[in-house]
Amino acid sequence: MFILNHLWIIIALPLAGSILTLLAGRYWPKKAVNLSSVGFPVLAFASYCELVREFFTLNPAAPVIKDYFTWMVAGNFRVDFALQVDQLTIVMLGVVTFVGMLIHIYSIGYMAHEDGYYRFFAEMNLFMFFMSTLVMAANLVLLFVGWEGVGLCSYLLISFFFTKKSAADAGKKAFITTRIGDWGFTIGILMTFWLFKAVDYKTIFVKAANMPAEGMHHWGSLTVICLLLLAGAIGKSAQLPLYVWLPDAMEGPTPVSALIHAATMVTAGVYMVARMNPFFSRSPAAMLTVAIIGAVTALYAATIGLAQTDIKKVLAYSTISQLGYMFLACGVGAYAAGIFHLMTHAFFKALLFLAAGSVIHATGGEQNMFNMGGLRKKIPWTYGTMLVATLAISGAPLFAGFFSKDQILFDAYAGINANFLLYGLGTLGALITACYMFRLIFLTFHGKPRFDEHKVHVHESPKVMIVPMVILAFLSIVGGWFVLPTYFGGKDYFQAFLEPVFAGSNALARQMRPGYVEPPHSLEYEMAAIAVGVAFLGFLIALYLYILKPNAAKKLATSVHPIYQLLFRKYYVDELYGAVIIGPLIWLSRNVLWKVIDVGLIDGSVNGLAFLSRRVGGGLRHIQGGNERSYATWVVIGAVAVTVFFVWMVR
Amino acid sequence: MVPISYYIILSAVLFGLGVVGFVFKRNIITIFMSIELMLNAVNLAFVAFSREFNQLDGMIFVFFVIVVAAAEAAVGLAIIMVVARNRKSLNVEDVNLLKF
Amino acid sequence: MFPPLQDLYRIGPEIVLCVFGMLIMLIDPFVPAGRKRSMGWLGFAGTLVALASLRWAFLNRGSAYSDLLRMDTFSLFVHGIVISVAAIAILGSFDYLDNEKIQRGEYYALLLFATAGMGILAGANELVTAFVGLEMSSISTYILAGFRRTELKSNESSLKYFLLGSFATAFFLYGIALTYGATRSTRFDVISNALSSHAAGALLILGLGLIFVGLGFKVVAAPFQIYTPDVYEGAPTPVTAVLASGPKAAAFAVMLRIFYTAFGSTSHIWFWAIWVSAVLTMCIGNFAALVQSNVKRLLAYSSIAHAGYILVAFAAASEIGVAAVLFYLAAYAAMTLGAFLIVAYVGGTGERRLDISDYAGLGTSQPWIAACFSLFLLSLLGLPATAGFLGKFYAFSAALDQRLVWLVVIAAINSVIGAYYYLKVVVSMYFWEPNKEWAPLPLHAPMFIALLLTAAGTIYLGVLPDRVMQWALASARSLH
Amino acid sequence: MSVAMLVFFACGVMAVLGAIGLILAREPVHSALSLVLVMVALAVLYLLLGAAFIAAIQILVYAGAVMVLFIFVIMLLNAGVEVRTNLSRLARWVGIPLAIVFLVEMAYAMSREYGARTAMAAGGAAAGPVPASTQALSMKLFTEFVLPFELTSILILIAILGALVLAKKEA
Amino acid sequence: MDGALVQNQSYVLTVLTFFPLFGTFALLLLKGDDHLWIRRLTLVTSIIEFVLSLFLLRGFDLGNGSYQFEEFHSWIPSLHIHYHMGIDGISLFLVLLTTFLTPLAVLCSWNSIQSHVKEFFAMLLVLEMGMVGVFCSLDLFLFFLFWEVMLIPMYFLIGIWGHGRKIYAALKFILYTMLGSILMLVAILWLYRVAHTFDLPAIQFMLSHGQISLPWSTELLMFLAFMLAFAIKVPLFPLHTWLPDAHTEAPTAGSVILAGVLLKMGTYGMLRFCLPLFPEAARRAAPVIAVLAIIGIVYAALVAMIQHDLKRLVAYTSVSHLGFVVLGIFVFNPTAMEGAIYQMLNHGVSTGVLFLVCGMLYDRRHTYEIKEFGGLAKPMPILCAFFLFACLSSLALPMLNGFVGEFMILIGVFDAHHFAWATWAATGAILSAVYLLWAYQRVALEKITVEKNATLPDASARERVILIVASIVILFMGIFSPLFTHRMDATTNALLQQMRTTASYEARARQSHSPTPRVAAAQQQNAHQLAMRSVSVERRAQP
Repeated sequence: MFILNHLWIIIALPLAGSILTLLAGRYWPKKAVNLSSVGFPVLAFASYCELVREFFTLNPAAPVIKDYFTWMVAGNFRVDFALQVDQLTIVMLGVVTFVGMLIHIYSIGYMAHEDGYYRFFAEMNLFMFFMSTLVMAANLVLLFVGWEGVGLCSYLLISFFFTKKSAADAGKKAFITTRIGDWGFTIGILMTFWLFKAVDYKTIFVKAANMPAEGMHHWGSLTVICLLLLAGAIGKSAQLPLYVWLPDAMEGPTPVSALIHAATMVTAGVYMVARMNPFFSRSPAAMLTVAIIGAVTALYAATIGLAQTDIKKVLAYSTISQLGYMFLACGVGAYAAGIFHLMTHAFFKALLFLAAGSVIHATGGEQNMFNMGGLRKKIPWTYGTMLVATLAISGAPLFAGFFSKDQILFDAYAGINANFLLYGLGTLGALITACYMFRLIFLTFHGKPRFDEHKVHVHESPKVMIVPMVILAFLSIVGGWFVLPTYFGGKDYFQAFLEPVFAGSNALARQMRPGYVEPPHSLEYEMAAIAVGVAFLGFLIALYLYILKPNAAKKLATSVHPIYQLLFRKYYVDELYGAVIIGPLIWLSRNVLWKVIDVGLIDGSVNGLAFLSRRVGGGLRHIQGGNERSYATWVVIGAVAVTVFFVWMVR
Repeated sequence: MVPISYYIILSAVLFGLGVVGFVFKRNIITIFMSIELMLNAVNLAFVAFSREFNQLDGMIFVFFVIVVAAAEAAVGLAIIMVVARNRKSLNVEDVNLLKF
Repeated sequence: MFPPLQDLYRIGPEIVLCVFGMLIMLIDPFVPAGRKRSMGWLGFAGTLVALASLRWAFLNRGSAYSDLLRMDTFSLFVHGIVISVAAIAILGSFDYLDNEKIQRGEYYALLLFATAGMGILAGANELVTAFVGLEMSSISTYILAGFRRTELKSNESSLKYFLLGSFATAFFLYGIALTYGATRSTRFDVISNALSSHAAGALLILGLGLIFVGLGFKVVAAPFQIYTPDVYEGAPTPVTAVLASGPKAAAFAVMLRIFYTAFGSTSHIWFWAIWVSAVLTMCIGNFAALVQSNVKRLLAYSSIAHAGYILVAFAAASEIGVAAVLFYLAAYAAMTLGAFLIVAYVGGTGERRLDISDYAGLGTSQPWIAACFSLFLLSLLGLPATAGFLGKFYAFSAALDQRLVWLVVIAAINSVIGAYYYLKVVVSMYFWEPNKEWAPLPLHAPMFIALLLTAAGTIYLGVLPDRVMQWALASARSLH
Repeated sequence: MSVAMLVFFACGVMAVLGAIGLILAREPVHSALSLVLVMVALAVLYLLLGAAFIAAIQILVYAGAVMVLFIFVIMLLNAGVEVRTNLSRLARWVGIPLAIVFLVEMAYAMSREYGARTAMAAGGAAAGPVPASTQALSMKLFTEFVLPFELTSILILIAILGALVLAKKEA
Repeated sequence: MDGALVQNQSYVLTVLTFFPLFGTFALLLLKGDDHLWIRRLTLVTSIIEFVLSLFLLRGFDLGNGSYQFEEFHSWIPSLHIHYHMGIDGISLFLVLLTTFLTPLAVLCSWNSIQSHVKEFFAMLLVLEMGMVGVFCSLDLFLFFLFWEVMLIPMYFLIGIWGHGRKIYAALKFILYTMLGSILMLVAILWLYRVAHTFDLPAIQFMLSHGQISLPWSTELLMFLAFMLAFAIKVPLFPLHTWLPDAHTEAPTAGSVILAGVLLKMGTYGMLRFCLPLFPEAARRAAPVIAVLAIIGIVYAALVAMIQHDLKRLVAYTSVSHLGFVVLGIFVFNPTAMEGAIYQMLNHGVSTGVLFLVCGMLYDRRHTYEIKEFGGLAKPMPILCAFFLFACLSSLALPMLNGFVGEFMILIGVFDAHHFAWATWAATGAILSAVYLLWAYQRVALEKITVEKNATLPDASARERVILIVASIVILFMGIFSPLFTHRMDATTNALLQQMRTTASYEARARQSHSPTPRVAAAQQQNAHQLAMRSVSVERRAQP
């Protein structure tokens, strides 16, 4: 039980790697940097494996909590630096350490020629540290630590090429936008403490469990807390309306996009909602909000994905929409399904990004799909793996994505908090997903090359990049097979594994819906069939538009130009925010607060006072006119005044 | 038999006239004269009071006042002479180097 | 019949001062023009002896000359101030008089006589005696103000001082007359008895009013402060230093005696006069000083302002109030004397460098002088750990003790306004670029000692004020 | 209407007229002479009040010494006609009126306060137990008031010094 | 004999306070042009001072909520003024902060000060003496003395070694502050009139034992008088306009000290005087003050956002951050209060670093104009890294010091049921991210716009030492906060307890037609001795 007793090792390893690389990296040769910066994540993963082994041998019902030191204590407020491991953590930590490790390896090849090599790896390691802290935290505040920490790393890595203004802007945008969400998160934590006088999961969950569930229409403090926490989740997981930072985040190096903005960080929101399920499940209103936001985002982002030309942007929007599915899942109470999709998505979306990166790498930095095409032959490995990932995400049978998405849609349709409208949105989203993903494949790999083959000599990526992709591709296929048995009436191993975490919520949900009856088993197949059909339909559309009638797409774009523009310009949301929030705020600050109030009013009055008193002085000095007779007059004035006053006093 | 009050009122009037003169006159010497006038008014008051109280103190005071007045006159006139010599003018309103 | 010997001890300081004054007068004609400084040293010796004679005076405290004069702790305290002022002023005058080519024995003699007059003023227990003492000090200061005969400004200052001074004196005198008429006496105790037996009639109050006019003029209480800036600016700077510290202290002393001991029971009447006058004095002094660019004149205005602060303590009309006034007088004497002496020193021959801009860069060219001057200015400003602050502190607390909150608040705000112009001088000394044609002046021993003494006094009163405060309190007690 | 009364009024009126003359006269000499007039009138009043000695020194010191000094200076500086400049608006519009107000106020206050008192001053030396004889006066002066007396001597000394310092021609 | 009343006199604080003066005198002995030794001597002095101050930590008694290391001598008996020094959990760390920042200030002005070097460092040491004195003095008179005296060196630092409109800034700084403190002086005197002593513990004792009581109106007025002085110092909106000017024109060391320590004196004063002496007034005025503080947080952040002068920007951030502190103080909740005290320290360090970085940039380019910079991360990665680090600590990134204080404050505010306040204050966190990251981007990121920036040297060894030390402290305070807060617990609890008892006594006194101060004073003649005695008695009672 070594690791289980020394959980800190898991977070300490990447931290050590980060510090080491940061301090020594600039003086080391590349090899040494690789060793330290990739070695530590590998060790972390190794210790994770050991952890899993120990965890299964022990198989605890309650979370294993290790309390290290008191971080904050003041008055009745106390926060410990405490780590915990439970089933949910195991899953998340697996994704983080494993995918993280792979992407580190991949980066060796991908970043080979960038300067600031060591800086990149130091920051990546740091990210691993914070992400592990996030998922292993045993209380809200420590969770917040990881939460902000990954935000920081995302900021640093997005603006990795900081000499590019767009990159710097994107980094800042990412940090600030998520901060807006974190504002809600913070207040949520404050309120939690105010309500329960504690912030560690153990206590607050117990106390929350003793609280009655709140109604849909009369909200209690729990609902408020949930909505506030949700704000944080929305910011982190790029849901409506705070999703705007994620597409821009693609300014960062592709491995970053893969690790942070696809596999791990952006899913933190989902994790948090799942982690806080004892709260959420007691607040139908909050649940519904989560579900709606998820579903709408899923569809909304997908539509935008249709019209993007930048390969990474497409993936970014697809990430947003996939996260939407996860929220939808949590919203309808299918936390396990959400987490499941989170995991599978981590695999195939990471793979997609890595493959895209490989493509970009191959075409020498080209990102516009309309300048690609026909790469199929030249970079077969990339093509193959990416195809697998695409099939996975669009939900082709037996691929990982198929199972997870299917579960979500199933729960949305027939689950305990089923809602047909949400289901409809989700399904539509699935269709569009398939459509834009295959659009991406076709544009990139099929058809005629749309670039000058003499200038750009396309080449397959090195092994160090291919291998991780292959591994991920493998997982994108088999990653979902945990649930295979359910289709043959077997049990859902994944759900079963996570049961200890969500048991309370599920039970509560049941007693809140007494009349709920399990849907017939046959429904499974119908739903699956619909899902597959929808996905295939999407595939066909893409096929028609981009292979069979190569210029149909353009015609369509021109015929429904306004819509196309709307999608292409991402519904003008950035412009909207700029015009409605940022612009006015800056104008207000500069021209009203500073120029008028600060300089004009406050400081003006101060200086005015000084000026006034000098003027008074200037006036008073003229009493001293230098004329003796006037002086005599003053004496007489004084004499008269005094005498009159005195005589009056004695009267 | 003259009521003391008459004397006092007279002295008050003289004193007031002295004040008026001090403000009214321009010629430094005459301004100084009106000060002398005021002092005389004071003397009258002293004498009258001492008479009323059948005391001698008042008269002693008069004696002192006169001496002081003499001394003041000596110094004052000296000052006036210096000023007049350096300025070629006796009008007090011309003496306005120092102001504001 | 013949006054007892103690009486001579009790006016010992005055005797000493006058004797030395006359000595100077006698020896002066036989001293060659070049060696007149020796007269100054003689005068200085006189002040020292006078200070020493205070010891005997102290040992034989009591009333002298059929109670016309009182040598009590109060009087001793004021004596201490005025005589020290004279001593330091003499030290500070040597170089000045040499530069101005007016190094004459009469100067020192007059200074001593004036000081004697102030001493009388401090001890007087009877109005006419006070009047004579007042005249002694005033007349000699009239002359001293005009000591630079060839200088028009000096003449003018002397003339204005003389005319207005004697004008005010006439009021004072008429006030005495009326008081005499009302109470059949001019002795303070008799007056206070008369007042305690039956209420004050219009005549007496009128007299008090006129006395206030006369003394208000001497202590530069508004609206009788009017002459101050001109006179101070025109007079030779060392004389200005004396004017600002010595006569003011003496006048305040006699004012205290008259108002507290003689007219104590009418305080409800004169309180308001003092109150209004205090406010006016402070405001006029400070505001008008804001726009001054001539340092000498600026300090003149500041002295008006400080008279205002003293009046605040005066208005308290309590024992502590009296003590506060005395302490303030001592503190103010130290710092203002120092400040004016430095103005005299920097002014150079013919008082050419009086403008603030002339002080530019003094911090670099003559750091010690600048440091000294800043010390005095900051003390005038009322910075803690300096005499000025303790003075204000004591004065304000005395006033607050009588719940004069608003008066104190006004005074406090005024003191901040004052900060501006004092700092303006500091600014020019340290922050401005030194003006080129500045030649550092030689600093000779006497002036150096004078500055050292004043600076030491300023710091001493600021850091270890307790002993002096105890004295002041004892003096205040000795009034009743 | 007794003789004393007549004398008082005669002298009083003379004094007041003299004072007014002092103010109104443009020629300094005239002012000086009218001041002398006032002093003489006052001397008579002193006599009327039985203060012979005072009356004497009034004539000797004041009308004699002091006024002579004045006239001497006037002649020396041959002070011309007074020019009634009005550079000080304050003095013109406030000072003079207020001074007159002050005059009235004082006179009024005195009459008011003194209307009550009906003390009478006897004419000549006949009245009062304490005769204002020179001897008595000097007795008092040299015993009770010896200190101020001595001080006046210093004062004179100062005056001499002053005259010396200010008026002496540069060597 | 008063001295006997304080058990086991200690002289640590006196030594600590006046040690810098020795350095000053030693400096005066050196030749003016011997710059190197002047610097070395100053540095050594300040470091020794810091080491000395560390001994406070050893002797400090955690459980004791009252004053420690006390020293008590009679000074001006005729005014009941004493030389009374002592510290508690509040002032302990402020003293340490002062002694910690001074060496940094010395180091950062190592080369940047070239004229009047001797005077500069002398001033710096005098300043340190004043600051330590302010935090250590327990006698109102003594406190006021240090409070005012400290202005002068600062005034000269700005006026002589500043730049731009330095004279205007210096005058503005000193006049503003004096105007504030003069009314406090009046209030102090009034307090003396009531209590007949300037001794803070004695007055506190009398108040909390009902020996004296202030009528409500008086208490409010006095509270306001004190508050004005402190609010200007903090500075609390809308009294803050002196700060940007002073900061912008001051030399780096000046800004560091100004932001690091001087501003804290305002908040310190609130804790030390306003709350214990006038609890009722504080309680009733709290809403207004808190709202002002919150306005300050948001307003200053917005104004900071659009500054084009880097230093001015940082100056405005101080206003914003100290808004948090004031808010934390005026909810009277232990968590918030400790958070506030902690935040004082944090702000001192992190804003100090920000100003140090500004200074280093200024040394290289002689301007603070942001648009003059840009892309600096290329030529000077290390400097920019530390700059970013300071920004992060200042925008309250968890695990850095800023977060701990801010979060404690927010928790406390919310826990005291001031939901709206907490919510509004929390927006400060967003805005701080906005202005700091934007500023960082414009300075360090993007392309190099001014070509001479391309060749700027990176942080020198000296600068690295400064930055590393400070950054380590930032990190340390971010992780091991209990080491600090434990030492504050007793004091904060005692303070709040005292507020309650005092308030209750006054309430009782007011019900029973409270005696006017005059009477109250008369009732217990020489209340001072009495109080001191009883204070000492209860001290003996303590184990």
